[in-house]
Amino acid sequence: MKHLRKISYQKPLMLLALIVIATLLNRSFLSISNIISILLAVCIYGVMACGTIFPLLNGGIDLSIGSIAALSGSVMVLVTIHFGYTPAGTMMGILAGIAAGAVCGLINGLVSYYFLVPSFVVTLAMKNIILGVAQHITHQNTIICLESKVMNWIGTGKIAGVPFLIWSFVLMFIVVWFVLNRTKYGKYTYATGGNETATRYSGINSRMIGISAFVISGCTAAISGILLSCFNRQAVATQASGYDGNVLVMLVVGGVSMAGGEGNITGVLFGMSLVGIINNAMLLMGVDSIYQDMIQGILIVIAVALDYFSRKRSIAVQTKKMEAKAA
Amino acid sequence: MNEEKKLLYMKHIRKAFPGVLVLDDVDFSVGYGEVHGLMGENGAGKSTLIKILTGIYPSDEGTIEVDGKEVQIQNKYDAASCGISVIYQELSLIPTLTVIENIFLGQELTKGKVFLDRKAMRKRAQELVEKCHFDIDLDAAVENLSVAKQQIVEILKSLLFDAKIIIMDEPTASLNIQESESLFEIIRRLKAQGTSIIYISHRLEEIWNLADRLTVLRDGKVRGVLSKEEIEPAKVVHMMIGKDLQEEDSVVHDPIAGGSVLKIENLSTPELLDKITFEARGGQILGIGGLVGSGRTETLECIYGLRRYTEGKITIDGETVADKAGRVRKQGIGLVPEDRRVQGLVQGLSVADNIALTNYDVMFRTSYITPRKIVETADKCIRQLRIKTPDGMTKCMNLSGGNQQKVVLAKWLERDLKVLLVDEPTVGIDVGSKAEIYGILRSIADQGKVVIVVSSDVEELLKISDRILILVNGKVYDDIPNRGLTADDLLLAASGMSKKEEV
Amino acid sequence: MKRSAAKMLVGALAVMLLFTGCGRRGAAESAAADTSEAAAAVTGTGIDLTQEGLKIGFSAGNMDSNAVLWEEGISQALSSYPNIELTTFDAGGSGEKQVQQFEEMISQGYNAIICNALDTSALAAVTTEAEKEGIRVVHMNIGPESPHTAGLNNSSWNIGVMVANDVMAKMDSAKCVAIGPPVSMEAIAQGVTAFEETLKGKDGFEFLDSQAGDWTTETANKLTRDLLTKYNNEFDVIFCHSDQMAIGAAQAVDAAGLTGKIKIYGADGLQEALTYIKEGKMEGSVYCNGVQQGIQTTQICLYAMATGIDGSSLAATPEITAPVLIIDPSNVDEYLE
Amino acid sequence: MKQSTLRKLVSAVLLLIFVAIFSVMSDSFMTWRNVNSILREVSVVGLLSLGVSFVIIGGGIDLSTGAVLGLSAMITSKFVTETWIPIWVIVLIALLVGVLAGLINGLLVIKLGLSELIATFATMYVFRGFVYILAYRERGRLITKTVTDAQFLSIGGKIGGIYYMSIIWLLLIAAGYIILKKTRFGTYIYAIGTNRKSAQLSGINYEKIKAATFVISGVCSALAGVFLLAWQGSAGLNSGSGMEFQAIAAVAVGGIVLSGGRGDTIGVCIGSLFMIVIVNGIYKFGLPTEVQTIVYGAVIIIMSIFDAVYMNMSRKKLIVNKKAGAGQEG
Repeated sequence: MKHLRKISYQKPLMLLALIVIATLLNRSFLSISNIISILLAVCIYGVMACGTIFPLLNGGIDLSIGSIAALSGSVMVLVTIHFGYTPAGTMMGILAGIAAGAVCGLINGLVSYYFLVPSFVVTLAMKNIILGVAQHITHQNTIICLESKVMNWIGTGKIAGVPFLIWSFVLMFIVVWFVLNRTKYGKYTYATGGNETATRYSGINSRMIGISAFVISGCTAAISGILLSCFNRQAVATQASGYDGNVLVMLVVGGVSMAGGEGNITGVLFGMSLVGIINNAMLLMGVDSIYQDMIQGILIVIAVALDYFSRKRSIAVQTKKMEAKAA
Repeated sequence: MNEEKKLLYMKHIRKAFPGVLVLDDVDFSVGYGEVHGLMGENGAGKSTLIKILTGIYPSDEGTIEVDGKEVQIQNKYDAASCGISVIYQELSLIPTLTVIENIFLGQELTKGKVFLDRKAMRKRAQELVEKCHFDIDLDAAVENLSVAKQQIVEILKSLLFDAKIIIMDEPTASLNIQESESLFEIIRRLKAQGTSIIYISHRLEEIWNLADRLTVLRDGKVRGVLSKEEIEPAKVVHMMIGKDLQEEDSVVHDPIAGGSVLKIENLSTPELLDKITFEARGGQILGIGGLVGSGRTETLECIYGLRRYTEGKITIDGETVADKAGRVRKQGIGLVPEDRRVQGLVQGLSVADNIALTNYDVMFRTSYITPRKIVETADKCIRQLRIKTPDGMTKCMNLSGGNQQKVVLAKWLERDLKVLLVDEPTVGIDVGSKAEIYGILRSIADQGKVVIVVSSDVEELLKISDRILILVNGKVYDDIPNRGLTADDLLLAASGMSKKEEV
Repeated sequence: MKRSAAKMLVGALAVMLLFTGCGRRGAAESAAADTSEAAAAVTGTGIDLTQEGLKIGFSAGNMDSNAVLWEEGISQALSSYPNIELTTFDAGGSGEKQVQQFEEMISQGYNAIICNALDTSALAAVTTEAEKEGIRVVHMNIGPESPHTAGLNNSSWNIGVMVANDVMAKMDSAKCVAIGPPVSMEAIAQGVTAFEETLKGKDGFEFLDSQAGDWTTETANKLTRDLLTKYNNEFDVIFCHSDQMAIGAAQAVDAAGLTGKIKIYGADGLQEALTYIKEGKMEGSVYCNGVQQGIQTTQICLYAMATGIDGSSLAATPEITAPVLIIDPSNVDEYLE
Repeated sequence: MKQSTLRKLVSAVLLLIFVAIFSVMSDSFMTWRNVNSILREVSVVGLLSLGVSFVIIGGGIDLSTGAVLGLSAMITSKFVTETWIPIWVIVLIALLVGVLAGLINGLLVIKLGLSELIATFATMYVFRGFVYILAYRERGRLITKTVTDAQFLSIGGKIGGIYYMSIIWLLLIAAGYIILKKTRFGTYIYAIGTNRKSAQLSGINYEKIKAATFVISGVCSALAGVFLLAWQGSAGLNSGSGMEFQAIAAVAVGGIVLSGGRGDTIGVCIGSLFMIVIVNGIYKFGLPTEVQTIVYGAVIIIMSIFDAVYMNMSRKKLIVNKKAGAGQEG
């Protein structure tokens, strides 16, 4: 019995429209270098989104990913400098950074699930706490690190003309797609997000699924913080501060529902490219910086509303069919 | 059939959804102060008829007459103005508001249009409570009330705008025998005061001792209107499912040699259970009866590892049962929970995903899974249990009660279980599917597996169980084979007055 | 009487600053000493600087690397006054928070406030209130219009003008773009306007575009990549309002293989910018010795505290323009640690 | 004693304990001037909390309050400096802006089906964009101007030593309590907060009530904008940004459950005072700036953990005696 996976054509159409408008207004929009520039600008958001989809699918939210990225970036740079910029030192730095992210994620998870505090409040509070810790270890300075060859390669290295950062997003995307769609953990995540009680009654430790979701979100936030520090060849406590909002927008625009249990990682591709294209197109079209935030807000509304109407129509069709059969 | 004027007439009601005729020329009438039963399989058009009466759906054709006057009911307010009110199965109350606030929700008494007149509301509520001798604390928050008390709030709500007709949809579904008894008392009192009741239920004995008249629907047509004397079980069932339900003789099956054995020794929990000890053998269906709150569900939850127990030993074939749900499942113990909508299924996921949820460890050795195998397994179960669903990909929320329960059963049939615990298997399920579910449970038992069924439906217990365990207030009261037991034996035992004391 | 007092104060301070210049600390202390007698008679309500329990507050709009240098300078200047306690308030980029912190310092009876203002007009009321309470207020960078003790004016305006002049000195024609501060940091955005207006009308020079950054390196990098695409690499100068952003621009230009072809200017004179200048990836950075500025401001404060000048009674805030210079490949070794 | 009153009493006592600690630790805390400046500061964030608490009780959330505050401050500042319109008309216009902002949020949530979080996140960008568009321009550059109209600045003045703003805020807290507890509209807000279907089944116009909560939030944010302008004399370009999260944190600390249907404005009052007193108190100890952010976050978590554990414990107690109750009955 072949089952047709219903693909909604709204999202690709909207992207296409934007691309056409932008190209008409500035021929060089479609040039290879500009496309790579757009991808480079959003790929770090993408890496973060690949991790933060897990808490969202569990019906929670993670506002602390920006601060975690700053903390992990700083930890990585400090450890690298401590080990004298050697490649091994940088590896140690990267591991330390990811460990820091995992710890923050674990705290988010434990407090949300053992103390039943809404994850919005927990991660909002942790955002401040982690920012304070990051400022403390960097003494509010910018720590530069130009000599680490590994960092420079990660930050600016290219494979087949495409920066390594974009490849790291592609790799992360494939891994997360595989986990969500082709592993038990992925299925358990969707089940816990849809109905936590029913999952527990099916003998699955839904609390562990929830806590591990925050640990994954913490780790990917750490990885994106490290990539950012390699790209900038420096670390500062206020880097990636606005990231949690944009990543949330990309996920929701990509069809991930705030209530949990719904949405797929493929939606992030649409969310990322939409945000990336809007910002790039606005600059190429000479839109004054003053209006850029506002236009982004309006386009987010349009994208999410389109998604809502297409889903509403498909549900209406399905329920009619069921009603006819049942009644 | 006396032809004196009736309170409500629904004539030639016709309603069709694209491709299906849901109500075909239905006539339905309710007299003044009459309790009118309405029965029919899920999908017989029962709920659609009620939705037309309460203005949620417009009818394609047909007229509604209330108190002799023809009325147009487009929405809830028209229904309310005609004195029609509904108590749905999942009650529509606001948990964080108090009883009074809930009673007057949508119809508050106000001082000058804006401010609430709490004193006047309290007085009016007190009046209603006294009139019907309810025992309820008007200031308690509804979330802290038992289901029975919440139902009283719903009834008060209808009486508030002196409803002439109160429609009750499966009111006793989550009530124990005592609470059902007091509800019937209330219904009789309302009848005496001249309020008519439309009583929808699957439990024939309730209809039998309450209803003055009964309308039976099947496939959108009225199959007959019976007066009180004409209501007999076999006839009604025939009208409902169009064929006779073969009356299995309730033969008592003995445990099959070599079947698995579940032993529970003095299981106790701090708040309720007290040294529960019993044994269940493969091949037999052990029914557990008793009142709500007597500890039946808690016992199942302890066995399945969802609830901590301070002392007691549970073993399956000699091997002690773990206390974590995940490991218990691997030891071959499954639970069909009480509330299938909230505990049984993930409504947003498809039938295939739900069935696979408990079987990933069986279906796939590594953590890698393939959607193809999930869909294949689902199709197998759908065919095996004859689940009515277009395909495996349909979301569970679109299925009827009976089909959802079958999906929950399918979740466990895939595994080679040793023990299947079932909590209220057929609540809110039509008679046809009920019979199928009993068949499924029997076939599981016949394979030498232990089947334990908790049920508040005395008829059900008598029909399917080979041995019956009665719990009273967390203690094992009686453990008797189901030979020649009758409904009142169980009722007496459940309330702790067994025959032995009487003699 | 008031007008002359202001003139005298300005005279004294100017004299003091002539000696300090950039980098030579020693002269500053001696200059402060001989001018204090001349102005001591101004109001006579001065505080004895060795008195116990004196408090100075440093209100930073944003604890960025620049503010850290100022803080370093202030604490160095106070090293010879152990009895004076320094507290730093970070407004974290929020104008309201800075006002609240200002009121906090007033209510705690601080003796002097050194401030790097975010929203100048929002601080106008509290600055006057502080001065009335006898608290000496010195604004670094740009201060509110309401008169106060002193304003150390290395305002962004000068930075913009200086970079424009440097560009005109080194090149006979150039197309320029700028990456400015976030849209909401209007006070600091003067630099970009100054840069634009200095170039306007000069033949051969054209100001193409200005984009609002967010002080981060990665955003400046993205904006530069997009500007390169927009004008397909046909511009010669990028002026960034901070070294952080200049480094981002330099990295983007480097990645596009145009290093050397495009001159990149930053501001603040941070060490890593100097290394970029040394490597030829950046053309120059407007250097204002943060630590030195901190020291100068504190000395003006101490001087005002000692002489008890009531800032609010002055006709206008005495402006002290701290010398600012451009570090480019020619003098980078002098400042690179 | 009802569970919620007990809960509020406990957090009020905790607040007094902190106040006692701070006044002992530093003598400048308990001075009249400091208390007054705290009360004035609370009135701005407290107004945002009051507005957003209506939306939260109604089962939603509003991230655009900070931007609405900035927009209302900018519009008021432009009207005061550049037109002769009487002050009370200008304030009215500002409140109308708040109403409009609330309607837009309500429209997006109800008609376009956006989740509250994303709808108000998007409108936050849009309203902030309007602040930039309406800002003063000088030589093509945005600048801020000081408002010097004495009559307008009198709004920021004092009467009997207490600021008008604080008095008006406390009055609005009381008004909010009355609306929630004493009017039909208030009961409907609780109703839609917990169970949308039941509310609709009882004939409550879900959409009208939901839109009304957003309008209330918009009006409160607009009024907060007017107060901020009167207090600081200038409408900064990013004034109010970040305050929306402060307001939500204050509401959470005040014991109002984010899932809706519970809590009242007394909790909002205590929560807002709590946050400002803590922040103000931290300054007293002259802690380094990063420690301040850590303490701010820690307070939110500790209070919410206390709240969740308390709520859980009392619910467990209820279930146990409910079961016992049912047992006796059965």
